[in-house]
Amino acid sequence: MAETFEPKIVAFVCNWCTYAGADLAGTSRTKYETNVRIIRFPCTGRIDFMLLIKAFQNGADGIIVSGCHPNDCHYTSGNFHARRRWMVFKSMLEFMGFPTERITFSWVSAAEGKKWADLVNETTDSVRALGSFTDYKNLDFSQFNQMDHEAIAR
Amino acid sequence: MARIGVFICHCGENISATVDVDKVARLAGKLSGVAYSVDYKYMCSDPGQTLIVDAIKEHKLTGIVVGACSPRMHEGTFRKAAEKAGINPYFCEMANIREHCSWVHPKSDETTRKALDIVRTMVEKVKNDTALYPIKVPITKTALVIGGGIAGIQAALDIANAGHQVIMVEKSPSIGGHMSQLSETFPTLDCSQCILTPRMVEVAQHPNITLHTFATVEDVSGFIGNFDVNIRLKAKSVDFEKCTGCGSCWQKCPSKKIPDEFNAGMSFRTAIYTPFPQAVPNKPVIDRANCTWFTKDGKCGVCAKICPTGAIDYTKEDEILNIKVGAIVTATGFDIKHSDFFPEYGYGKHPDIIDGLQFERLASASGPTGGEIRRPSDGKIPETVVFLACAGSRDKAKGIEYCSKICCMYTAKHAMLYKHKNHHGKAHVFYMDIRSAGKSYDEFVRRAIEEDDVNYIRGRVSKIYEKNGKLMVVGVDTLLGAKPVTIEADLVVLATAVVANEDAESVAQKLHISYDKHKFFAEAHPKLKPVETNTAGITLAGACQSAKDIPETVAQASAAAAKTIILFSGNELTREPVVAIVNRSAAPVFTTCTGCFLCQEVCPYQAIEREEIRDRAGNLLMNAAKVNAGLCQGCGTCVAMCRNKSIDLQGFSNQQMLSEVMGLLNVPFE
Amino acid sequence: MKQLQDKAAELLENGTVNLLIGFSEDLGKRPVPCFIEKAEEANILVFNQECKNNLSVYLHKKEVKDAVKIGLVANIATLRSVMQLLSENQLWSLTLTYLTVNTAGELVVLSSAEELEAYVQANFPTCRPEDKEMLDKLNAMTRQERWAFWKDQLSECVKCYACRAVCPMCYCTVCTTECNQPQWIKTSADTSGNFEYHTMRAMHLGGRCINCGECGRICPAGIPVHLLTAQMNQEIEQEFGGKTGWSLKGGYAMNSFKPGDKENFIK
Amino acid sequence: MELKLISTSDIAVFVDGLLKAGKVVVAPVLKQSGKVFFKPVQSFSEVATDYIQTAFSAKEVVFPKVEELFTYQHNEEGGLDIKDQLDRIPETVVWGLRPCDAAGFDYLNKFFLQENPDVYFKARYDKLTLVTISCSKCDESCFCTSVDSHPGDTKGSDILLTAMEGKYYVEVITEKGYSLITSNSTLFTSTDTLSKESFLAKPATQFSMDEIKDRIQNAYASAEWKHASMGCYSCGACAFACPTCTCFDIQDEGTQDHGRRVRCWDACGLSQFTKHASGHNPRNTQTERRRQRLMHKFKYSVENLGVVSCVGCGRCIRVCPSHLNIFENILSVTK
Amino acid sequence: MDTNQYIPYQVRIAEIIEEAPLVRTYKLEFTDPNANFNFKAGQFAEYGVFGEGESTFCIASSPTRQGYIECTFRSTGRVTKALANCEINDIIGLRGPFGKAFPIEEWYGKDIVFITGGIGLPPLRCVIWNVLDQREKFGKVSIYYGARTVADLVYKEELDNWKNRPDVDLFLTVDPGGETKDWKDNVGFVPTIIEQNLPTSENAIAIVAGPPILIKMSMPILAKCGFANDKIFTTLENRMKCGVGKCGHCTVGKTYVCKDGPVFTYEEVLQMPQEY
Repeated sequence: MAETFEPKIVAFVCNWCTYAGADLAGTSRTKYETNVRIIRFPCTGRIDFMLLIKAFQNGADGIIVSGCHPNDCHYTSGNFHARRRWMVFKSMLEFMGFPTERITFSWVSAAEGKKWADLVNETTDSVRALGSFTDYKNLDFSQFNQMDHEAIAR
Repeated sequence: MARIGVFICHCGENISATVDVDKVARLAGKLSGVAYSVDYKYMCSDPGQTLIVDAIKEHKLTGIVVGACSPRMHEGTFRKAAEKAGINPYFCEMANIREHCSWVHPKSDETTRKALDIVRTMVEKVKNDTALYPIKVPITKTALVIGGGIAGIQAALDIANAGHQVIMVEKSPSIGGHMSQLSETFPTLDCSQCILTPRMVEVAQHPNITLHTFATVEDVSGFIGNFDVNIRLKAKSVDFEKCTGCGSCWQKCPSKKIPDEFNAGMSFRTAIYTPFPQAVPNKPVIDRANCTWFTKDGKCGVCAKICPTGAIDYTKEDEILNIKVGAIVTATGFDIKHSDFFPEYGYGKHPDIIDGLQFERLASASGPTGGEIRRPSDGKIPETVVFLACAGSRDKAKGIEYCSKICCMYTAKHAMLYKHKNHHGKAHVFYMDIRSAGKSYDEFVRRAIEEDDVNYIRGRVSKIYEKNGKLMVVGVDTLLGAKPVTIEADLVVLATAVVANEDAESVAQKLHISYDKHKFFAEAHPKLKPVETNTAGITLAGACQSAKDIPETVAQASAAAAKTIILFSGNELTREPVVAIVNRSAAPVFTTCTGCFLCQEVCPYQAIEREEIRDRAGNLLMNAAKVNAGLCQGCGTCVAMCRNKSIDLQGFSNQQMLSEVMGLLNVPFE
Repeated sequence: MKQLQDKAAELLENGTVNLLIGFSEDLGKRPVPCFIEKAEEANILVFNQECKNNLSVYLHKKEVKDAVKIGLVANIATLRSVMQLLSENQLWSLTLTYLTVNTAGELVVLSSAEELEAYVQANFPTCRPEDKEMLDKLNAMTRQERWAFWKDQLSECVKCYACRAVCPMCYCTVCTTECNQPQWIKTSADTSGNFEYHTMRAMHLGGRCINCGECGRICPAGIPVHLLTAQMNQEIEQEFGGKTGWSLKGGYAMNSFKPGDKENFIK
Repeated sequence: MELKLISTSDIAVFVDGLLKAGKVVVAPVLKQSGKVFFKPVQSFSEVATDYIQTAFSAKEVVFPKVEELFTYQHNEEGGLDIKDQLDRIPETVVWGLRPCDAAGFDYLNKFFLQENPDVYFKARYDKLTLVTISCSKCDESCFCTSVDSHPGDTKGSDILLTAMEGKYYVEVITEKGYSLITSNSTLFTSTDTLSKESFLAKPATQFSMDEIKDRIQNAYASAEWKHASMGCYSCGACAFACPTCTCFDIQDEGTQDHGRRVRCWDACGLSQFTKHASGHNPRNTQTERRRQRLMHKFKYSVENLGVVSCVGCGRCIRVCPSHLNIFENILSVTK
Repeated sequence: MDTNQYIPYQVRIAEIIEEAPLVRTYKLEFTDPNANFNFKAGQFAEYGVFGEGESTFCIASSPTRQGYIECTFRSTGRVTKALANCEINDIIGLRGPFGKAFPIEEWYGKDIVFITGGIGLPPLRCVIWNVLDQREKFGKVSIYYGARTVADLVYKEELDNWKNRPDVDLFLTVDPGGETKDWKDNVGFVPTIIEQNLPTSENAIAIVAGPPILIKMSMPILAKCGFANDKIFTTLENRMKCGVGKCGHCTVGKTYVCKDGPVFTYEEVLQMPQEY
């Protein structure tokens, strides 16, 4: 990769609004940063918080979670439930000292191709500024394996 | 591992201009599980699809990933192709490398790398795809129409004429609804009953329609195609089999001082009554609340004595009728605010301040005054009549922000009717805006103003009070420099706001459909599903959804009928298999569901049911959730809710979504 | 004490309960859970401030379920968890009688869910002061300090799942940690695996946990895991209202919503 | 056996010397939770001195809670490159474990190496030296004297230190131990045999193995098991804290392309331990599971390896959420 | 240094046979030509899909057939499902051989009675071929095999083969209701079929494998025929992880099924706690 750090950002989006919004950004040729990879869900209500953890654990530097604006949910209430879940999840991560600024929540409707592009750019910039997410990676040895590594280092 | 085929589309130049499609195809070919990988100019073209079909057959592919445009564009196309090649269509996934990649990024290695990432992600998903088959739900081809107004009538006739059974439930003793109360109808001024009653009769006589008047819906269970409804048949106290409708009973009935609903309370009816002469069915019922037999236990009994056929039966009780229907048309109609709603206009204490419906009755040939417009207080013909549009509507202070839509038109109609009957009389109309969109609507209003010189004053009326026999209507004329005007009127007609029925909320709850804060029933989608509700199989017709005029109502009713007929067009309903399922396995496990049922609340479609799991001896072993595939729409909110992953969403399963994340982030080798 | 023992004996005698779960003392005079099937054994029962175990956990145990009619000598936390369990449609196969000692020190016998609800609501416990103190302490820290704190704590976790085992709300027959299709949680007890596990557990218990604090008390590595759920409950109560284990009707904050819920964190 | 003395003040010098020599020193460290854990230390100053028993045993040094068996990586030829980590294991000294723990190592040694030798254990064990410190204190959970051991037992240790005022009495038991002190021999002075008794703790003796050995034979059928395990929450705390519990699980972490295979601690008390994929569970109730654990400690391991696999450290009693007491149980089922 | 028993051989799937619903047989070839994998009839192995884990089942081919091994499995859990998703030429992991074998040498000159049902045949198939490949060394060979339905019978061609061999008595059956129109063999549960065609016990060995219920029902009948408990062999299948008597999953009392078994005489089984 280039000498400047390029973050890996995963976007968890709902099929009906944000995914379509991203499609719109495409059809209207709105250019934005290449760092984001989209994973499509039927609804924000479907997004399991474990997936976010897994994403970070497997090397994501930032995450975008986005779906329909309140009241626009294709399934009427999925995003409302999601909203509560995220609110609680976020505060819990904060309590554990997790850098929640690496997660961006947003509502992007099917008509907001521009907003999607802006969202991606802003998120990319902010995560790029935060640098690579190492907190989890550094955890990844039990103390005695850790010890082995120190030994090898010597 | 699976044998997956990857097909990278150039989309002409659309993708290949910025993405190195050849490289993507080449590297994708190296991914574990990928048995074949190729790029082509137009995958969606016939040769492109043939290429896919052949490749699947030749390389015995178990699944395919098409790297092209958005799945929202061509997923269907390629799934068909996959099916054509003999694999389950749900083993086809789209990698969106156009909208989400080539179109939004410049030509660069990065863009190509991203395209490959997207493809790899979908490859991982396909590896975890499972064969899915459309869900079939049997359908009872009988429709329930709730409400016998013009909306219900129209819907019922349309469905019945399409050859399906219809059961109509109407809470009052006769069908016809508000339309039967109207005198003439705008913009053509043809007589309302003249056009309505033939329809009413048609309903009564239609071989496919079963009519239950004086009946209400008790409760509704089940789901699309398979509703189970209990209907309360209120005791009519008259045996319709025997009754000939001769009418001698109500002629003789002693209790004659009951305000007549049909005439908006401006005349009286008897305790045993038919609402109006053209009522359908034209047979009387006893209003037990006002009948001496019931109020003064067993006294009177006149009607029974004189009835020539002995049809009167005081002992009748309410009956509950259970019916099975496949679809429900909700056409429960509306109500209006009455003059007592307006403190500034004297709480409706003054008899000569009336609402629109009352005016309709005054103007109606079948009304209490035989069609002569006489004011209620003293029966004099009013010299000056003031009409107030927007009485209550578009008024935050009164909690009704919305426009009642029909008032502008019927006010113009009323003024016109008055002028036609009293040429020398004066008609004034206070209005905020004239909303006369609609075919030849504005012409109609202009006619009222220009030909029948109705005096339109733009402004609101702040108060009305009585002064030596006159009604002093105090308002402002905002066009002539906002100066106050006071008009001495003999009769004031309030075009009061259209509101939902007072029982709307309970009806909605019985049907499990949602409603807005004004208790109007909510459509599934404001634009694209204006007729459906959130509960599959239940549609809306007429003013129970929002204020509507007759043509709109009829149109929506026919639309609702059409939806129902479409549903009935097959013997079973076929649905996308993207639905949630609760795992089941053999004894001793049965399921990992713990039966906490916390998922039930999150389901917007009441699709999660309880199942009792028993052993051979019939002992209850456990309770477990079960998803009704007929109701589930596949949002997956319950899946994310389920703590121990007992519910999963077909097509977006935990395995699939996690594999996508893993596949995306774990780059094998470059 | 005598009162309690006599009542227990009586209940066993007249067959109101087949099995009574309470506390007795071990050699070290520590109160330990005990299981009594015979009236004459009731005299070993004790009940005091040291009886901390949340005995409602045993109601999920096969050997206990088999007894069907069960008496529970319970502290308020235990009763509160029973409330929560009932609201989650558990314990349906059991007939329960509860014995407890109120603040005035008198024996209270509750023989129906309604009585239980009334008693629990009348004596509803507040967040334990020691927890509150720790929470404030942690919340006052910087993000990095908190991370360091939990990293150090969770590095000691060996995934013995004692926290899960003593939790009345962890009644799933197959826990997410044991789901292996897909494998959500690493089986490894390395620190990241431990973060996963405890995050998951906290998320699943937020809005359900009844703050008995057992998981923290018994952790062999001394990790204050109970703080995670305590924090979440606090959060949830503030934002969405509702108390866990308060009503038989339930009212789980995470499966309901209000259109006006807080969303200032959403762009 | 060599007998030496070292003055208390020189202990720090000795340990820091080991560190300087590039050895990894794992020693008891007091953490903010108030519990003492075995941790790699950088200097003697970190080492806790005043403790009865560590929260967990030192077995993690030879049997880590997570042992990476190997990593695998798909190669372009379609096969996999598989690498184990055996060569990475450093010279390690465990400092300040108790005689019961050392005895635990003695058992682990038999278990892992007698039949089908376990290469991971061996690799770690070969590079390991155990410096044990006799117990001067004990609590009501200690019962080493009931299982053929005592607070000054040398079983399993390479070196046993016994604190006597101002100095430590050093028993050098093995070659490993010897080479350890020769690395810093100036600190040690030779001595004759001294009596440790007066400096050792006196844990209560709950029973003697001799009486148990016979009575345990028929214990399987005892009705007491149900009662003895009723309180068991079926967690793995006792097994994970135990110096001689060796059950483990093998899991893959990663994708089909690349990742690692690890073995991590498992416990026969966990309900899933014996469960078949079909859902059939040979030991379906906690009664059966706890019986298996206790019978293994006191009967099966004797039959299989000739030793009792309980060393009386009492950890299982201390950590048990419901204070189940192993020697109470053993007594009740052998009545 | 001792060999690392946790490092798997890499084997390539050379052939796939769909035996029955969810049941597959794989023919596996070693990628490393000089891998010395010498097994005996009755031993098992750990078959692994990388990233998913390992699963335990017997080696279904006979040691008398060299150069490859075969295994037959039903996909139930995570690993077996992943295995079932494999295609020809995929590489999987293999550890083993593990466990004790059938003491076939001790059976020379004796009659052999095989009793099995459903997916219990694979562990015996290995022995059956082992015996048939040196047919002259043994007396009468009879096989009692049944499955729930005709579809659930595994090794269909081989069953035909055995049926047509004069030197093998094959008693084939399906549970009542499991038969098809053109089913010519017995209908009824295996024990019933044994009752109808009692084997002679003298100088004979019985080998029973299959679902617990089958074993439970067959034992009394064999006893009635006069088979001594130490003349009846069976193979236990407990959950296993390591295969070398360390992980503890398979323990039944003091016995590690993986290293002390999986082959036991009925007498030995009776000595154990009933925890399998």
